Amino acid sequence: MNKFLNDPAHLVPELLEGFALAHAGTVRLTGSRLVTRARGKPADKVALVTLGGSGHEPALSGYVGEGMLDVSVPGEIFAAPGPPRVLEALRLANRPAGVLLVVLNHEGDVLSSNVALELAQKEGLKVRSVLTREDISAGTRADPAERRGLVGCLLVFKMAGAAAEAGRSLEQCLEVAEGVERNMATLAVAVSPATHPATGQPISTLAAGEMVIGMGQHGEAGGGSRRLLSADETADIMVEALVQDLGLASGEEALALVNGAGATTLMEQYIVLRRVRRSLEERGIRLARALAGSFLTVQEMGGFQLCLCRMNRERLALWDAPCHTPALSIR
Amino acid sequence: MNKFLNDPAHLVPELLEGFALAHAGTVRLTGSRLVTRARGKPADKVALVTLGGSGHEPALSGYVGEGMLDVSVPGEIFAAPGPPRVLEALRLANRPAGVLLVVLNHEGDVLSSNVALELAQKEGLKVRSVLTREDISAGTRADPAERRGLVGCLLVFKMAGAAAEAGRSLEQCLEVAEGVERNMATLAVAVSPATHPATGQPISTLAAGEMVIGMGQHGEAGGGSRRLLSADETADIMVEALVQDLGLASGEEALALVNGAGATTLMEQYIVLRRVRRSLEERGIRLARALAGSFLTVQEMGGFQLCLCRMNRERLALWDAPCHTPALSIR
Amino acid sequence: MPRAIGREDLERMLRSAARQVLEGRAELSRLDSFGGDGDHGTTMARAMQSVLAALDAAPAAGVNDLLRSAGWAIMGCDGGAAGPLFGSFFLACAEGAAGETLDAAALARACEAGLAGVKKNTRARLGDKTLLDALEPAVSALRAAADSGTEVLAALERAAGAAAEGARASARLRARFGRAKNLGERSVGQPDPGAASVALIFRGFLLGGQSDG
Amino acid sequence: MPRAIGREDLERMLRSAARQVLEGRAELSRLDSFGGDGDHGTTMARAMQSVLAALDAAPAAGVNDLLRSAGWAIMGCDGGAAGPLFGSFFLACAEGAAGETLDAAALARACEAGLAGVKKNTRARLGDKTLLDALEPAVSALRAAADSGTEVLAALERAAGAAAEGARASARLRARFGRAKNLGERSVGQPDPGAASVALIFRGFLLGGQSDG
Ligand SMILES: Nc1ncnc2c1ncn2[C@@H]1O[C@H](COP(=O)(O)OP(=O)(O)O)[C@@H](O)[C@H]1O
Ligand SMILES: Nc1ncnc2c1ncn2[C@@H]1O[C@H](COP(=O)(O)OP(=O)(O)O)[C@@H](O)[C@H]1O
Ligand SMILES: [Mg+2]
Ligand SMILES: [Mg+2]
Ligand SMILES: [Mg+2]
Ligand SMILES: [Mg+2]
Repeated sequence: MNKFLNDPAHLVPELLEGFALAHAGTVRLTGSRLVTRARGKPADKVALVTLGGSGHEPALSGYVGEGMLDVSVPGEIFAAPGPPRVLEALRLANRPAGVLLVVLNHEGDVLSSNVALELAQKEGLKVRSVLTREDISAGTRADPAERRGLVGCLLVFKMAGAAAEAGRSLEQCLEVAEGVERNMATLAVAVSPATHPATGQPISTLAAGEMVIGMGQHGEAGGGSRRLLSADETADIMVEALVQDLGLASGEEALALVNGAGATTLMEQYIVLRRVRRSLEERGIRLARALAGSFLTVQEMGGFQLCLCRMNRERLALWDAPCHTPALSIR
Repeated sequence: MNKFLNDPAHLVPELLEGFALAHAGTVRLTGSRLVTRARGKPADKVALVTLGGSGHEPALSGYVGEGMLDVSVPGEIFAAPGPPRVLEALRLANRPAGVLLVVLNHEGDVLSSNVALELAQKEGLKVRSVLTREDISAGTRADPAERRGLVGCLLVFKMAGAAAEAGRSLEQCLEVAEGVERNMATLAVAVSPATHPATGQPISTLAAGEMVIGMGQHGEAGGGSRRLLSADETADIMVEALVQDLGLASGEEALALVNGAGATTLMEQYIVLRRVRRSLEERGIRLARALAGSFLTVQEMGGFQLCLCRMNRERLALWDAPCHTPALSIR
Repeated sequence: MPRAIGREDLERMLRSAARQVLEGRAELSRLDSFGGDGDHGTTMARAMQSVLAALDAAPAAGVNDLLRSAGWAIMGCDGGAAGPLFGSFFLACAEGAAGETLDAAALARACEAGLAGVKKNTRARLGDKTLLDALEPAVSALRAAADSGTEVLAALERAAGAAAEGARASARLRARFGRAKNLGERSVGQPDPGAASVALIFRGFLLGGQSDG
Repeated sequence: MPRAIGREDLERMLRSAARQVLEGRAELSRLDSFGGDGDHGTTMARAMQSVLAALDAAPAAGVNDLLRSAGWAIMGCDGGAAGPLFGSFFLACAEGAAGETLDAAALARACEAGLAGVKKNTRARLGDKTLLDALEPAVSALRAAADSGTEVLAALERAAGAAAEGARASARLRARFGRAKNLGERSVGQPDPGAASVALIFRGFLLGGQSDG
């Protein structure tokens, strides 16, 4: 394993220490390794909380800050935090305006959240939650239970975060979050494996010159390993699948987010994004907003996720509202 | 090669098209593939220009925007742009307040800049230039000709950019730039090779479990390939060499920048940064500002650069001034 | 050991279960590497170390206190999917454990409550190749033994046997929950790691119960 | 070909030099892969394609126009270190090329100016394992031939021979400029790619000069 690490048992506290250092003006650590804003938000505004395994930096704690999250609960490497720390985060965020918990659809996160939410309700905390499950490779819209939450969560953080910042009520923020969730879809492609930083073992295997669309999931939307295609061919296939899933029609407009998995360069992400626009335009869909970057990684995995979100006037305004977090700044 | 590419001959125009899309509010393309700000800066303020090969995204064009650069001239993959395009950029930026050209010490960049500067002078453009050469592995402070320009250029962009934004004169901006240049030092370490995106060939070779401090340069500051050390051991060695080179003494304060080369995760960068602070503090040096991220990459190379800069009150204020560019936002 | 499990007995049983899991951690991770992400041993080891630390830190007042403290320790270990499932088993056991000691019937009642607690947290059912495929047979065996008047240690022995057999048999199943579900048919052939953990835990209970402290 | 090089002759020579480099591009990249970044062939091919495009686009008025347009084409190709060096050679040649045609003496004068133009842009000197190790011998041979009254084509032949020999001999040198300098002693053994390009260019000049259009 060609990684700069110390004792694998201390990975998470060590990385959080550096994270807090690098973004001292924006975030701070508190309690049992919770990440919060350096400057809190008034209690008459809804707070946003999320949780998730570590090893995906800058996600998820990189989105704590003005205009997005209030608290994140980082778990162990690739393992959700347990219910007690999630409950601690909900208590920390609790306020008259209420708390919106954003949960990505992965077994551990869902289990922990459910237990924590039940306890929070018993304590009388004002909490609602939204589940993101926009991975089109792992289930249909009609039967979404198996659809995982991928990089789309960041659109929910951004737009629900802007609604919260604008002083909207908990129900309204939830409505925005659910609206984003319903109108987004993500597909992932992998070309080279990641190494588990604690065990040093590869997480998956991929031969040189091969790629997997749907990233090893059921394969409904592409199927198994196949010969590596060009950037344009790959983008075209992914756009087609996402447009189908979303039912995006000519005349509509969309936001596109290209998310590098780790080792896939920003250079490649830009090349892909360029084709995504063309591919959308060929279908009469306007690319209203575009993003490229390594926002939610899987260590040094090669590949990317493409997320499309149907935009309307309200969502555009929420997207354009300013935010300032370690991993995303809009102004 | 596990990369998403199309015809290698079109790499640079394709990546720039996507880059401009992803950062439409901040930058735009103009002339013969020059990157400029979407919203220009008043002509009574000094303009900053830089140049450099492509394939290092987000560098260098990622630092065009408010508070940093005005124009960047992206070259071919790993190859400096030719003098005509550099001259075109100087003409574009030219203004009563003058233009500061920041050049990284690499053969091609220096050759192109020298020719372009000579022509610019003949045309009567008001241009000054600064050469960054802070790689301590390739020469001593007394004989800096061979010291390459590494990620430290970004500190020059930031602080001279802030001086320009504040309305300081060309001479004053040059003085800031030279002050930063003199007070910074960088060392690089590599653990896994990059692939040249046009040829598909590895750029260097590195066995698993090996690392090279000084990244294959002469080796003055570490020498050849050696067994991979832990994050803490590596950070300690690098801090020691940089502190020596800079002559940083107890009681002084420094900015530390950890720059991922490509495949080295943000997780690792944070872990290293954490140790850098401890290592500096053991020497009585305060870590005044800290940064981690993949700011100047070499494709999917594994490794990182550590850059230290001696800070004083003026440089701290210039560092803290707001900036908003595709790859760095401070506010 | 008496005909009913007391506070001391239960603590010995929990420590023994932890030891079994810690010894089996490499094998558990190996099983998880077929369809999952290869960390089940690491996770369960972290969970069991949390249990041992909790036992060391605060002497529990009674059997349900002990179970509750073990449950919270597991819940709090950031254990991905396994943490909340095993944690809710022990927490729900605690709710179901009435009285100062547990005879076979009381133990069966507690474990039934534990099983119900797990089922509240997952849509997985028997045959879906999860920890339920060892846990449910173990609890059923306990209930049957208790109903036929079997002594608590003998009842535990049947439960441990049923858990081991359930874990072994899970190899033939097709995963429908947890990360391994993504493998589909290819998940057939290896036992489920979570079920293997259940077997180790019940084996630990038995060994801890049999030893005399 | 006459005893002096005219506009048409020079254009043929430039096109022939481009052809030589384009044919040799793989070998040039191979040579650059030892100590450099393996792109010298790609870069020189881009440079020469720019020259051909410039020749196609605008008919040059005279020999110095032709040289200037070739120089600017190379300058403009984003050619890393090699671009400005080869570009400044041709640009400075243009400055030094007086008159409508070039006899041996005029050609030597132009090339001397070109060499001086390159040297203005680099601190590298003879023996540092750069393109100078082929260029300087070629220009010296041209000067010697011109001084001894040799005819222009024969003078070019000596220059091409000296360039080839210089490139070959550069294998024995230790790189002190360009990326290969980082190799230190390990750079000994392979010819310098830039010197190899110079040899191909002079060989192209000769072949282009010998052919009758
Ligand atoms: N939804 C679920 N329902 C029941 N059991 C589950 C579920 N998800 C996972 N498991 C159990 O957890 C085990 C995997 O645990 P572990 O590897 O620690 O978690 P993770 O999948 O988060 O890495 C599986 O073998 C299975 O027994
Ligand atoms: N400073 C220099 N002075 C003289 N020649 C140089 C210098 N730097 C590079 N060269 C020449 O350029 C050649 C390498 O060209 P090329 O590979 O195209 O450039 P790069 O090094 O930018 O990739 C070397 O073989 C050498 O002949
Ligand atoms: Mg896991
Ligand atoms: Mg090059
Ligand atoms: Mg697992
Ligand atoms: Mg080269």
